[in-house]
Amino acid sequence: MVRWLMQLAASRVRLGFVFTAFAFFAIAAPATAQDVALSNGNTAWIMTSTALVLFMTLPGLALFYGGLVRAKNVLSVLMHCTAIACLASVLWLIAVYSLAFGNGGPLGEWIGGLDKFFLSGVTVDSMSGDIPETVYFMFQMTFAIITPALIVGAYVERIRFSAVCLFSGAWLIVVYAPVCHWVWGGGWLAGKGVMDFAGGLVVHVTAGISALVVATMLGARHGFPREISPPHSPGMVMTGAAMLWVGWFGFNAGSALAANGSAGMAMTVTHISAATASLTWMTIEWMRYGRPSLVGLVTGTIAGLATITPASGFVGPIGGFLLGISAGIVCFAMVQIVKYRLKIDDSLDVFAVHGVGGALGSLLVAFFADTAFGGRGLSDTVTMGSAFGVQLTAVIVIAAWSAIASFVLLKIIDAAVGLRVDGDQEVEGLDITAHGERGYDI
Amino acid sequence: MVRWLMQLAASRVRLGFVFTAFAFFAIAAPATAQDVALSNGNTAWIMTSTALVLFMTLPGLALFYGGLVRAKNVLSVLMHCTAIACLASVLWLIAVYSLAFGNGGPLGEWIGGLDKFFLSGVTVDSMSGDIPETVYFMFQMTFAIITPALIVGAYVERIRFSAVCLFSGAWLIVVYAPVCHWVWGGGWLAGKGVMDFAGGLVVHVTAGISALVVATMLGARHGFPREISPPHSPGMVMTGAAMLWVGWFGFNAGSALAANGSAGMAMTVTHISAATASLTWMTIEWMRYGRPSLVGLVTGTIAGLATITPASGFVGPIGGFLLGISAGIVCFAMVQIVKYRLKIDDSLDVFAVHGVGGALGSLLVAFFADTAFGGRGLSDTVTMGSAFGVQLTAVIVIAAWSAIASFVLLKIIDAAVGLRVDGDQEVEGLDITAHGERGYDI
Amino acid sequence: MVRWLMQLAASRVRLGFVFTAFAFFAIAAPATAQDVALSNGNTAWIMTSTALVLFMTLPGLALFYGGLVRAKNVLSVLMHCTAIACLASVLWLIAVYSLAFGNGGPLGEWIGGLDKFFLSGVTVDSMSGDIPETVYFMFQMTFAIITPALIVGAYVERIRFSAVCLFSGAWLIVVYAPVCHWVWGGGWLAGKGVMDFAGGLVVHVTAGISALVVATMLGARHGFPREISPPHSPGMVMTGAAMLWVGWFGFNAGSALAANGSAGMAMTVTHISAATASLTWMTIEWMRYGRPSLVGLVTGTIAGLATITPASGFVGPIGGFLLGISAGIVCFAMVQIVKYRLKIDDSLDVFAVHGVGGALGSLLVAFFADTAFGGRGLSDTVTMGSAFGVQLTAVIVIAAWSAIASFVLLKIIDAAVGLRVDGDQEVEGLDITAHGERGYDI
Amino acid sequence: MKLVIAIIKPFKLDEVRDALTKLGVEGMTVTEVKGFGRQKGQKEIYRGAEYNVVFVPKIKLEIAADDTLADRVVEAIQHAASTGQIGDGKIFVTDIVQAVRIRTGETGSDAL
Amino acid sequence: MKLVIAIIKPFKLDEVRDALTKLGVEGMTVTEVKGFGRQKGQKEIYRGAEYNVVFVPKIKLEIAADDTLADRVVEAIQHAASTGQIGDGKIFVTDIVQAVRIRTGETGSDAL
Amino acid sequence: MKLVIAIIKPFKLDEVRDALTKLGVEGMTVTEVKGFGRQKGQKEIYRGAEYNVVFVPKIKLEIAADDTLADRVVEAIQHAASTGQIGDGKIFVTDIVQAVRIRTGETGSDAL
Ligand SMILES: Nc1ncnc2c1ncn2[C@@H]1O[C@H](COP(=O)(O)OP(=O)(O)O)[C@@H](O)[C@H]1O
Ligand SMILES: Nc1ncnc2c1ncn2[C@@H]1O[C@H](COP(=O)(O)OP(=O)(O)O)[C@@H](O)[C@H]1O
Ligand SMILES: Nc1ncnc2c1ncn2[C@@H]1O[C@H](COP(=O)(O)OP(=O)(O)O)[C@@H](O)[C@H]1O
Repeated sequence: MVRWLMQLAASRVRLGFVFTAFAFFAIAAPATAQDVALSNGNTAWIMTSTALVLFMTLPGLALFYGGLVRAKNVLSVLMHCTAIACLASVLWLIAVYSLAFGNGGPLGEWIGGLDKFFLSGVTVDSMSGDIPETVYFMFQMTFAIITPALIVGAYVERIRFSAVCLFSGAWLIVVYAPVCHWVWGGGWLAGKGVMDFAGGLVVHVTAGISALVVATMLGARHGFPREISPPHSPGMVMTGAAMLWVGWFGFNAGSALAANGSAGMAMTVTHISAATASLTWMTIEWMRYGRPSLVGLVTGTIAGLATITPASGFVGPIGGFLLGISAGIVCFAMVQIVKYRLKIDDSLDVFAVHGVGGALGSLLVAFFADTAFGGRGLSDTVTMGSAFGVQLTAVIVIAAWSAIASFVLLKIIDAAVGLRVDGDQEVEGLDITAHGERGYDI
Repeated sequence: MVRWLMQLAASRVRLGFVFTAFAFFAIAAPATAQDVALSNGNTAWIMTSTALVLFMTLPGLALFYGGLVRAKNVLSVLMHCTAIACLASVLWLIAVYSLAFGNGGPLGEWIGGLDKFFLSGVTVDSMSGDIPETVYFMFQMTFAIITPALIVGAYVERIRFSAVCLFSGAWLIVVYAPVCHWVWGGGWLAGKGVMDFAGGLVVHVTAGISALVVATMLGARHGFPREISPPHSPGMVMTGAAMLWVGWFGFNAGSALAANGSAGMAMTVTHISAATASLTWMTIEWMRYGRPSLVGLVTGTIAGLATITPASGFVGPIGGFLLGISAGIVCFAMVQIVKYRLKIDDSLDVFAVHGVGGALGSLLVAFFADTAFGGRGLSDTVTMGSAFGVQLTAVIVIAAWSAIASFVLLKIIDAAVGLRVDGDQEVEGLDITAHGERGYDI
Repeated sequence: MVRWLMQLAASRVRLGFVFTAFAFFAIAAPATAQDVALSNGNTAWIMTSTALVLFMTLPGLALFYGGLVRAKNVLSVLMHCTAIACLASVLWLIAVYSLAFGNGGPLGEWIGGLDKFFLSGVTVDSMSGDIPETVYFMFQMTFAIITPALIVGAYVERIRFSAVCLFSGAWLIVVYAPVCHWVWGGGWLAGKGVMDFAGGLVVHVTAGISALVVATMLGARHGFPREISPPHSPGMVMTGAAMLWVGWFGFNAGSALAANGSAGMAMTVTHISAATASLTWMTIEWMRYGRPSLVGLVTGTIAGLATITPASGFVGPIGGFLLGISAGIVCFAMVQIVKYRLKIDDSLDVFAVHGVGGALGSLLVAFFADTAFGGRGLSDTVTMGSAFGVQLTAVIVIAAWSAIASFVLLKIIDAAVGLRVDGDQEVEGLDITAHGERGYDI
Repeated sequence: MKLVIAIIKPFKLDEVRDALTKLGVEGMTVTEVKGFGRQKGQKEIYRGAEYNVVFVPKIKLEIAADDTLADRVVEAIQHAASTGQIGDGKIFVTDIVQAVRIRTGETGSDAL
Repeated sequence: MKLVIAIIKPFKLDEVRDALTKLGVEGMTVTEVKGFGRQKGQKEIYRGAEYNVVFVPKIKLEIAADDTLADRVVEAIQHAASTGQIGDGKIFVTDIVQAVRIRTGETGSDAL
Repeated sequence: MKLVIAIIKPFKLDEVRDALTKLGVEGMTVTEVKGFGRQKGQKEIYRGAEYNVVFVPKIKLEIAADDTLADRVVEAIQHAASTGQIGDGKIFVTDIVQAVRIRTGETGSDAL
């Protein structure tokens, strides 16, 4: 019977309802599932994926972002990423896991409950599908770590550290927890059959939109856009990007919650999209400026990875290939538009790369999931059109909620502690003024 | 039958006797267990954990330590860590594995035998529980690599390279092999039911105490404490710490020797302790100095990880949380005490962070393992008090043995080749004088 | 029945025919094997291995090579490695996987077919043995990524970026695809029972020989050999080497295509060879120059890893130990010979370390696989002598084909776009002139 | 002709450059240096331990200028670089006996 | 005695050193500096965005030489470092009133 | 007033600073430079291959001092920095025509 349920879950993956199903298990399992046989193989893979996704933030994203700023601010960026990781972990334990995946009772369409406060009731034997619930808890936690850390790219080189801590913590509760619940925790979007295999909506759209809001409210860096110095260490950027790439195997293939064909295909399309987007970005730079750059190449990588993320469990190799090309072209264009048309100093292009990439993938999956495009097949009950409608609704609502909530949070925090350091501190650099350290003493 | 044995072993985990049981298998299995079914899932996880724990040393710990010294000594630190890793691997193959886990015959309470010299008798089919013995051999080897490498932090910037090699090799045989045997290899402490899930005693107490001895005998660095330069690369420190954190999932969750709920819970409490200790350390710095530093934040991480290590298989999430807070407070205080009261130049705080953290966790586990503190439960035959007695005995005896043996070894090595480079070499830096290389040519 | 086939395959590992068998499965399975039960544990391990091997190139090899060049060329090296990884991934999807592992029909002894163009016919359910075919595809892809990236070391600091792209792409099709097919894809060498567990021939001999050819045709760097500056960042070299070491666990133990005793033994001998070769190289330097260097130590590591690679599934711990010593001695000597006798500027010693190491291991495996040397046993139908004959044939033919094909490709590319940048660009550095970036702005 | 050598705080570089550009100075050379002086070095705290950083990061500017311009250069730097706090730095002026523009071989004032 | 200070393009260092060695110059001191001048900084492009790199990497050479040699040193540098393109750099000459070799305490020309 | 420029071996920096502090020197500026001279560069060996490192790491000190103090500064440096081995470095002295303390605008000796 259990096996039959598992197979049902597995087959529903292809129907695009996987997360509904898993969310169901996540909630229902611990109460009833002492009889679900633990799969050592799947558990091994999800623990490995957990390590890989943590590695994406620490040190992957930290180095990726740290290399893009000036030498006088490199440590502050590493500090932001690390402190956010710690804070998110503790909040996840205390309440955010429960709000995202707990039992929300009558509010269950909108938010989980507090029944799993401090993992209460979860023991060594609690199961979530055929893996231990602790492993599911940890795997999901790594997503809650990287999402607020992605926003760091919007506010580097000028934000107060106390504002980073307050905003990231509050944002997790007010934005991440509910959106995660809607999509993966059995909430209203899950009920509509929304497709978000590994976080195009939950991670990239939320972070990307919030990044745009914080960049706007904080204001541009001194000298933006003409007198900003270039990335102080493209090699560090590439190192971080490479770690993100490798870690993303855990992010996307781990989201199958099993070591099986679904995970294997997710890994394949993820990799193909990353490679294709990188080459696309490189080609654009080569044609336009005559010189392809390392920073450009790996920015393409990240764009390709963000874009495939929501689609990675639904599309086939050709879908991955086409998503990669789209990611390269669209994200490249958006970087220019945000910086030069909108004149917003979203400093490390969080919105243009993650927000736009995540939204793009979330929309295009409605088509590329179809077998006509080599996809793994839409559910029998939906068409490309109706699926697109659901995806579009999800993008709009999630973007709106992320924007509004971030705006309100930032207003409050600005009033409380102030968002921005003073001018002298900004010019001297956050490393020495906020943390009392210097990046390089060589 | 085999399955029944496995389940027995698994259930005994919760009774706090896991290592006795595993040690029993490790010794008994290869001879009799051709009929134990290999678990691919558990094997996958332990091979992954092996990679993760090797990654902790190479390059994790090497970068963590390398960033903390001055630029003129960075390569020497990387060299120490790498050379120790190589040396420990070869010695592990030749004799140390056998001394730790082999059959000691009449001396079995104190030391293993030489029956597994050069892995003799171990084939592709040899099993250790439900994983291949080669995998068990490799996993345990990575612990034997990192333990002497931890001591590096005590003697950086002034030790002779030949002394590093001689001391580390001899120390593995004289300190690591017996202590590992006592606790994990079926020796006298295992017989007493000592709890050390992943190496609070075997790894952190041995390394921490030996570090204090070597720092004392070697003497302080020129200019200590007032004229020592600050860490030359806090970013490198953070990168290494992040790798240690990720790798520690293999260290602690791998010590379950299976991909199951026990591993999942170990991973959870490990992570929570790391995050909590980091935030604790950050908060102390923020309150005391007005500026939280990156080096401080990640030192807290390592303190939290070292402290949870012995307890990671026995406590629950709340235990992890409380251990993390204790780690942050106690280790922070000890750093000051060692440097400013005791005036010992344990340069990178090996004793204060690892030794104290490991001892702290080894003692507190007697309480936090109890269900009263949300733990996984003490054995029926022990009370918190009696468990504490065993833990305290273990800490004292292991600390004493580590101190005495290290002292004797260092005396011999000092007489043979000298421990310390001459003053000019120290001022010019070990990179160029001992290894003929310079760290940065940029 | 399936289980019986699996066991047969497993047992044949010990007979030295593993790749013939696997190749057979790889080709035959997807058509017929809907009934092969998927092993979650093995799938978990091969997905993990895929991540590990990608990590070897990105950022492992990139950092290893990047630290060895001068600061003005560091980004170009990272760029080469990353761009090659992207290019190889896309080509692998389009055609190279199919050419290596597809059905070649009447040409099947020499090359696969195009039946798997763009993974056509491969679905979520396609199997390759007891793992999904997508996972096999991805695992093998990471080998196709690192092989042309290894050649980078021969042409750094003077090659045109367009030549890098053209050469690497064409080389994959003309050299890698057929050689891979001969050895692992069921081609003529597989038929002869050639032993190459993880790529001594397919990866290291092809890359090493091609490196020698490209270094010769490109000519030496300005100032070679007397006025070349030393590695600009030995710490970066060590970091990359450490990542290569850890990743190599996936390379060699992953090549068992299962998480079992064969994988465990492969991991063991791989590690032992790496450690032994490192110590050997260090000892030679210490004796000859009085100062063991970090770059030397980790070069030994890579030599030991390359040398054990072909043998890792066939030899025992003693074989690993002896291969490690041979690797250290022989590769050390060859570095001198190539640079000072042959006066070829194979800049980062690709031939001397990888080519020679891979060939050495490929030849010595004929002896060390024998139980007389503690090996896992040669097939009943061969003797050490006859096995050596097959290995020697393979080395010679593969070396010849790599050399000839590389020569022709380079001639064509030289005529088309030119291989070498002009003198001013070389002196100013490729980072700024070819990519418009500077490595360090600190 | 004079060579004006100024040691300033790093974060004042942009302001000083702007001030000099306004004076018509068309070139200068910048070096990262470490200063030792009354400003006794920042105290950096690592793991709760205070480190006396004896040497403080500074920027050294070298500007060759005609005798007439030199005085105004000195004055402009002094104004732009001053924060009124210890460690603001020094300006030293030395004589240049010859100046050459490498590209053209021009000498004297034409070389600047 | 003179101190010849030359700001040159980094990739010209080897050629200049060779030229000076031929003249019999036995020592020099090299500093990595950043230049600001007519050469308005390379435009670096990151993610499609142009960055004005105001300061261009340069090499500063300092060579102490006897008065007689100094002129030839200036000339040799000017020839070896010139590419004819903007940003080739400058040479400034100042007077040295005393020179000492630390090792021996020799002074004047003997110190060089 | 004089500007004393000294090129010394890096590991002698602390001793020289101590010696100067004893003389009453209250400030100095330090630059990391590379030296070319009789000391023909350390031979570094990588992978068994010898690299001639033509340029040797050195430290350049600049100390502005009154004419009276300057001689003692030179002497103190020469003593503290000497090891008797080739490559110990040089001291050059040039004239300063004006000195200004940026913080206060003081000039001349008061600026030091
Ligand atoms: N006598 C000196 N010679 C050369 N440089 C000096 C001298 N005194 C000070 N400096 C430089 O000027 C900087 C500022 O000097 P300091 O005494 O700290 O403050 P202030 O200039 O405000 O009196 C120092 O860091 C050092 O670089
Ligand atoms: N007045 C000056 N004082 C000091 N250095 C200068 C001055 N003018 C130029 N330089 C240095 O010379 C370099 C080259 O000058 P620039 O004006 O760009 O080109 P050119 O020398 O060909 O006229 C600058 O980068 C700067 O380092
Ligand atoms: N003519 C010179 N001009 C400027 N700097 C010099 C000159 N000669 C030597 N130097 C500097 O002094 C350092 C030491 O000189 P060197 O000839 O090697 O030894 P020594 O000073 O013992 O004779 C050199 O590395 C260089 O930095």
